[in-house]
Amino acid sequence: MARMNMVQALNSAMDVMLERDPRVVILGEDVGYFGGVFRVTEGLQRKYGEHRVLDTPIAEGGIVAAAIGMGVNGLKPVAEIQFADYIYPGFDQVVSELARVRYRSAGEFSAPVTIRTPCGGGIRGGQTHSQSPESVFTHVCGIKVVMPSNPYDAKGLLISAIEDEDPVVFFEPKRIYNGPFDGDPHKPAVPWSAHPRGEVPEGHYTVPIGRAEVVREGRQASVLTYGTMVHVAEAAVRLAGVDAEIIDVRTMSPLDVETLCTSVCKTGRCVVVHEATRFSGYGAELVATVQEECFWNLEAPIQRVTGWDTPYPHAFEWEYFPGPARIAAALKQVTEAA
Amino acid sequence: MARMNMVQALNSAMDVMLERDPRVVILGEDVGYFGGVFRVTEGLQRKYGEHRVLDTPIAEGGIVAAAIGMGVNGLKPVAEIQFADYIYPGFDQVVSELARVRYRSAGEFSAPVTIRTPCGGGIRGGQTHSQSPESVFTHVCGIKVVMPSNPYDAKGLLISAIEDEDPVVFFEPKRIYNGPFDGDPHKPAVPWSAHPRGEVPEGHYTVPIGRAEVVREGRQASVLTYGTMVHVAEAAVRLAGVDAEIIDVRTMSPLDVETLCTSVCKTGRCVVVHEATRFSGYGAELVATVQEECFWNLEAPIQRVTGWDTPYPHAFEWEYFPGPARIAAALKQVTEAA
Amino acid sequence: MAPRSRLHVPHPPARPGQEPDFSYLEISPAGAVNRPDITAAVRDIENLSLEMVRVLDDEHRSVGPWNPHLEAEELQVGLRHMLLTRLFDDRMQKIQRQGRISFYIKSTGEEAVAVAQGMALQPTDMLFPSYRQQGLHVVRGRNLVDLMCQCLSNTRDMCKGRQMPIMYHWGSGNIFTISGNLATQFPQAVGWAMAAAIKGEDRLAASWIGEGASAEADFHHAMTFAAVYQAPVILNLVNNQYAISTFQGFAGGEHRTFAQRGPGYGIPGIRVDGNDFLAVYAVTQWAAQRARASAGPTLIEHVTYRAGAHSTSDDPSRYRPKEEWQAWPLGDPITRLKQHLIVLGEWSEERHARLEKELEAYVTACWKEAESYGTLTGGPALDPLTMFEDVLKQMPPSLVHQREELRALQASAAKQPHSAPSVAKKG
Amino acid sequence: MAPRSRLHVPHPPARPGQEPDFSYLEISPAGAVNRPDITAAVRDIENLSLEMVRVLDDEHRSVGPWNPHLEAEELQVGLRHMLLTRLFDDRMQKIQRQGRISFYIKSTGEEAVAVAQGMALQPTDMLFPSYRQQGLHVVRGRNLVDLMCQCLSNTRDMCKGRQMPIMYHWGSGNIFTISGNLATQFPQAVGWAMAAAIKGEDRLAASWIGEGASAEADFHHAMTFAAVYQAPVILNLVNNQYAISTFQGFAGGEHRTFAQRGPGYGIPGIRVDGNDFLAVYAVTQWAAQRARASAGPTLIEHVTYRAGAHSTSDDPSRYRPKEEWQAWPLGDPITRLKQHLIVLGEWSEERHARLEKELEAYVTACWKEAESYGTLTGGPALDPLTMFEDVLKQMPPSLVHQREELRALQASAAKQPHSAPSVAKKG
Ligand SMILES: Cc1ncc(C[n+]2csc(CCOP(=O)(O)OP(=O)(O)O)c2C)c(N)n1
Ligand SMILES: Cc1ncc(C[n+]2csc(CCOP(=O)(O)OP(=O)(O)O)c2C)c(N)n1
Ligand SMILES: [Mg+2]
Ligand SMILES: [Mg+2]
Repeated sequence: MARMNMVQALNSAMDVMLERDPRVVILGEDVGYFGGVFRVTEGLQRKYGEHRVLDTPIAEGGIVAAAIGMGVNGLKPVAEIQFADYIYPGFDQVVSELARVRYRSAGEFSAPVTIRTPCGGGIRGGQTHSQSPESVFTHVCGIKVVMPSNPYDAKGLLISAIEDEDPVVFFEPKRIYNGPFDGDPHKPAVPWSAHPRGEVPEGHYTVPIGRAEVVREGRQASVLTYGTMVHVAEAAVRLAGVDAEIIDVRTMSPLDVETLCTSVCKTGRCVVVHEATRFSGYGAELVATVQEECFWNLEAPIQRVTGWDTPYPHAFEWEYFPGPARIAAALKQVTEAA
Repeated sequence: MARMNMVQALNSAMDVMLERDPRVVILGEDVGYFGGVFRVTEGLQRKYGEHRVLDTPIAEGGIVAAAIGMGVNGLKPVAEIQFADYIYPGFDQVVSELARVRYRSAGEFSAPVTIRTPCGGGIRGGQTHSQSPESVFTHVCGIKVVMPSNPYDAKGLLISAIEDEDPVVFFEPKRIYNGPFDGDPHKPAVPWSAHPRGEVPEGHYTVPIGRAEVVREGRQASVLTYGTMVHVAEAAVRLAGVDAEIIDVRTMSPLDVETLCTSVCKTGRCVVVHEATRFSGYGAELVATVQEECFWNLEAPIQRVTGWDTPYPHAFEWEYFPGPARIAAALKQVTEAA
Repeated sequence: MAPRSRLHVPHPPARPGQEPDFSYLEISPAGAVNRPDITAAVRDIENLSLEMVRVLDDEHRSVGPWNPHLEAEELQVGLRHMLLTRLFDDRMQKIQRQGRISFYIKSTGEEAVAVAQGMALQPTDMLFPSYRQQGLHVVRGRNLVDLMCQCLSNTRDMCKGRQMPIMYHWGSGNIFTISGNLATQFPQAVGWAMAAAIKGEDRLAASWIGEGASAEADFHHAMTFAAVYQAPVILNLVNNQYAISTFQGFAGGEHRTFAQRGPGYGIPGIRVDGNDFLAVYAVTQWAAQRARASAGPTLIEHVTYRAGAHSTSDDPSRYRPKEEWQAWPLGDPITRLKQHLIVLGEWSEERHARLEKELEAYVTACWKEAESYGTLTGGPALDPLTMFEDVLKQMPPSLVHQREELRALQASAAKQPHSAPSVAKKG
Repeated sequence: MAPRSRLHVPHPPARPGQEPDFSYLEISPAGAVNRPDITAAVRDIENLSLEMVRVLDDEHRSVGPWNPHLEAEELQVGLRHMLLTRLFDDRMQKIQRQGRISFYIKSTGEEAVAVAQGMALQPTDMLFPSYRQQGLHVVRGRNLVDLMCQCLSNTRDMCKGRQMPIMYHWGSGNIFTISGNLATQFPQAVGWAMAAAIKGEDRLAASWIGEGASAEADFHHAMTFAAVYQAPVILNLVNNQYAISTFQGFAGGEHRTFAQRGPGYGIPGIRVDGNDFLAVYAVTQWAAQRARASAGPTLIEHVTYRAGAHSTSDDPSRYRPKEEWQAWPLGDPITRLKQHLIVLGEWSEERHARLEKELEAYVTACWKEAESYGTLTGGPALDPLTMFEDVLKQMPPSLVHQREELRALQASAAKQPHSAPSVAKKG
């Protein structure tokens, strides 16, 4: 066991996989010699050579397409998109190709590509360095969508993603690369070393894709969330003084309906939290699924606490961010509802 | 008044606007001399010249980008994307640019572009000529998303879209270009001339963006739907023998919450229907909104009837299509729930 | 707003009712273009992208440095493949007109591209075609029945009913699955080739794109990645003069050849007479040698003509003179190879007629067999429940659930409609 | 898997600790390149895209056919704009280091591109810059306070707090809003120019893209559309040798100049010494004449060097020798213009020092004023409720609702945090 922050844990996952599996290659903008703008691939090119860890041209569509071709040719490419906001130029290759190769060839071809990309705000990145576009990817059948909330899961899930025979879009909430974040930017930064999930095995292990985790047990309400917001939800639960169960969804698609709905059916009250804009956000799917499965147990309307339906503004990121106060208010609302 | 099918109505909308407003230009693949692969722009280049109706290179990203530049320079471009399935190569220009120009420049620049694109299945188009990707566009703030279900609305809404000072993504359900479709492919085709909404004024009129319409009043349940599925829902209501209210959402974003929720609060039961895949489809947003607004009136879980979470298969499109039988079953389920 | 406009709008040489006019086409005499060493620097061989490599001259003899000196038997095989491709196309189009398949795309007039190239490559080379290189399957010995079953979406359909007709693939034949989205295969082929280079394999990748589709982003990505990593890939741009209704000027071909895009990226570009079987073969061989020698990628522009409609959804008489195909200065690739063989004394009109008959009969037999595995409207049918497979390798619970929902629905429904009579336009 | 690989991976000429090496750079002598007529055909002027247009020689004299023969006063204005741009950049970088703005991007070493081009164009021409052409604002007389307020996201921020620093725009100054997504402005500029041509206006559009960003799809779309419609647009590719950490070889510059992309599309390409104010001015003038004469678009590759870090989030000492900037063979654009003016007898070290002081003081005064309108951490602040405006022209009900929710929240919260101490990496 070692203490790792999320950057190190992700780096370790790729290190382990490059070592174990000669088919694994890393590619992306600045990921090679430089080690990535967030340093997630640091040292990997030096260790494995520039034919296993490739710097690429600045062309997200080209990166995804090249990764698909490599995957079809037996490699296991791990492509980095420098910011999730910049995945859109590669959208067609993800949606029409990566997600479809297996289906349209009835299983004869497939491309086991992992796309890693940092998402989320809270780093003064403004509207084009802060987005959380997971929702649109979850609408695309044929890919899996994952977002970890801590170093242990990050490494275990990334190894699972690389080993997966299907494509995985792997979102990394960059606000918590260095430490958990409870939603208050004025508090001193907390490192992962102070968090139990900052304990990370150095070698190979996996955290399964497709399984949510109950990170806090509770009886009065269920909070369904993922990524950075898991930690914010924890703060909100303390703030609200509500005995809420917090579920880290971890895999947005395919969704672990059972874990989520078992909780909500138990508590009868539910708050869904994410950083992305609200309208047609992933929270809508969570609400729709939960109300269908748990309708007869629900004692209050499910509340969504999300980013507002505006771009992520540079100056007002903390007014934009769905912080503890908003979540706590929603928790009170659902628990106090008759 | 004239009788028009949807192709003619859309053509008439552009004709009216090209005539009235010299800023209006049409651009897209094959839209000029040829008049479009679905003939929606037929005759317009001949009438208005090849500088108002432009054939373009095959590059959806370039089409959207050029339209943005034209919009910024005072024109009102109406861009056709030949199939909604092919809008993804232009996704970055829609999401990061078209939807953001006004916001990021604090209103100093804007691009009033209309993007028309045929969507939906039922024409043996297979997985890449059948998609309904409206959901992902509704998650993008800064654009409006519209889908008409009949010639009258098609013309009125398209004129509104062109006149709108904001960008509009305008989906045209191609299965009903020539006539309403009740979900049974074995019945003889019905032309629009037999339908009241096939009566279309020849001149200028508008149907407002942002307003849903109650197309059938009813007391036992509410069906929320749009596009082709409005007609299928009508057949399903007859099939189920349920006195359901059918609401044609028409504008997916911004959503007319009031019309929808007034209905559901009245009936207490709700079925949401669309052709797109279910997971994180637009139906999720409808369910999430409705359960929030109408929770205390709901007497059964809201049901979603949608395309399955697979690509649209060529051979099985009618097993894929959410036809009257499936909708009727859902209607029964919600009305029979205790 | 001023009515005056200075926007340039490309005009095709002729519209319906006008005389065909191919004077815009620059054609080099057969044998005129030099054949440089495969290691030549891009800047020294730019002429290849402006002139036109041609081997067959007006007397149907093979001349010049690009003559691949193929054996007569090989030429006969090529002729056979091209003819079979054409007859197959003709039959399938007829079948579509009868409403027995939903859609079809012919390659008529362009058969030399796929056939000569397929023959010039190794069977282990990986092919990423567009929808108009069915000749590749023919060259690699695909049973036509397989292709027909795909078009029929029947019980033997390699795509299990999921794709529109002509969207073939062939794993063991090293032919990639075709997408409906134009151009996407081009950079994928480059990625495949990069992987081959990473693994140190001797296989190369080849891909095909239409001149119309070359305006898509994917073309640029393919060229950039191929240039940066010097990937062992042959990038073929098939300039058949038309996209759907728009002529090649709308793809940017008015002021410069498409082959010239190559040197723009530092990649050799070769412009070839796409209807000259020998020339296509020769340039492909040259490009393949380059790729195998780690000398980098090659862009080949095949100058050809789309003799038929874009697809069965299209009617070209709306936008171009009917007589264009007859006026096309580079002729018909099948006729030209046939005449060459006759000049060589290795073929005759009689043998040709006999071959045609034989192949016709073969196509008929194949169709009979294919139909026996089911059609859109009758015979054995695929199980619709298979539509939930292969979305992911392992079916997720939600899909299991949806499959059961459909199963129950089908069980309860006395009769569920299985097919639609209407077939509308597809691009 | 074989460990051997034949994948080519571009290598920069030098890494940290190694000697800078710019031997890869092909440089023409000043005055050596011909200046063709603006109506010349692409194929006749291809040399422009391979050689390098230079006017200032080693003795700081202006020579050759591209000499724009500018008045001394104009050169002095150019010098002043470049110097002001540099001092502004230096100050803002310092301010960022102090944590008073969240991010900054300098244009150090590349000032001639924006300044000479801005001066060579008409004020009514529409500019679509990337994030490294702040010099355009300077040329067009933008009050620096406006730019600073944008960087501060304060009460006078033209972006109303919505954008990261340096994402300026200027409606009345005809400078378009900058996007965080690379390259998107390039085809938008072409669309703008098409509209100008449709309207029959005499305005042209100019856009700028980095050599790194030229790998994006947007570059291809811009080139294709510009070529097809012969749009009145100047497409500038600023090759400052680096993207973030990757040198220009990773964008496809190893085997061919970027200017050569132009002829590949049938668009004239010109390679210019980007640090030669006079050369940049001259080629821009030429391209602008072309555009205004409906002679079509021009691609200009500016060969320059990014003297500073990519941005304040970057540390270039990790990937390139610290001494590269000193070794850069094309020198410093400011020094070169200064020396030229001195050689002309129109400038002196003393006047230069005086100007520098004056501008420093001006920047200081601007900053003082800007700060008075609020900073990230103090002073007057924008109302956060404005964040709901301008998403659409008219606020939809859902946003009205959300705004009220936030208003209520703010009313109830005694104190709501307003800013974060942490500033992480941005691309
Ligand atoms: C991304 C995308 N855009 C548009 C289409 C519709 N479409 C199908 S084929 C075609 C024309 C392609 O022309 P070209 O590339 O020249 O190929 P050819 O048909 O001549 O072989 C178009 C516009 C598509 N399939 N995919
Ligand atoms: C679509 C997109 N991908 C990636 C990035 C991250 N990024 C910002 S600047 C940059 C390098 C750009 O280099 P270049 O185009 O050469 O411009 P320069 O900074 O040298 O002026 C990268 C990769 C981005 N902003 N947008
Ligand atoms: Mg073509
Ligand atoms: Mg650069």
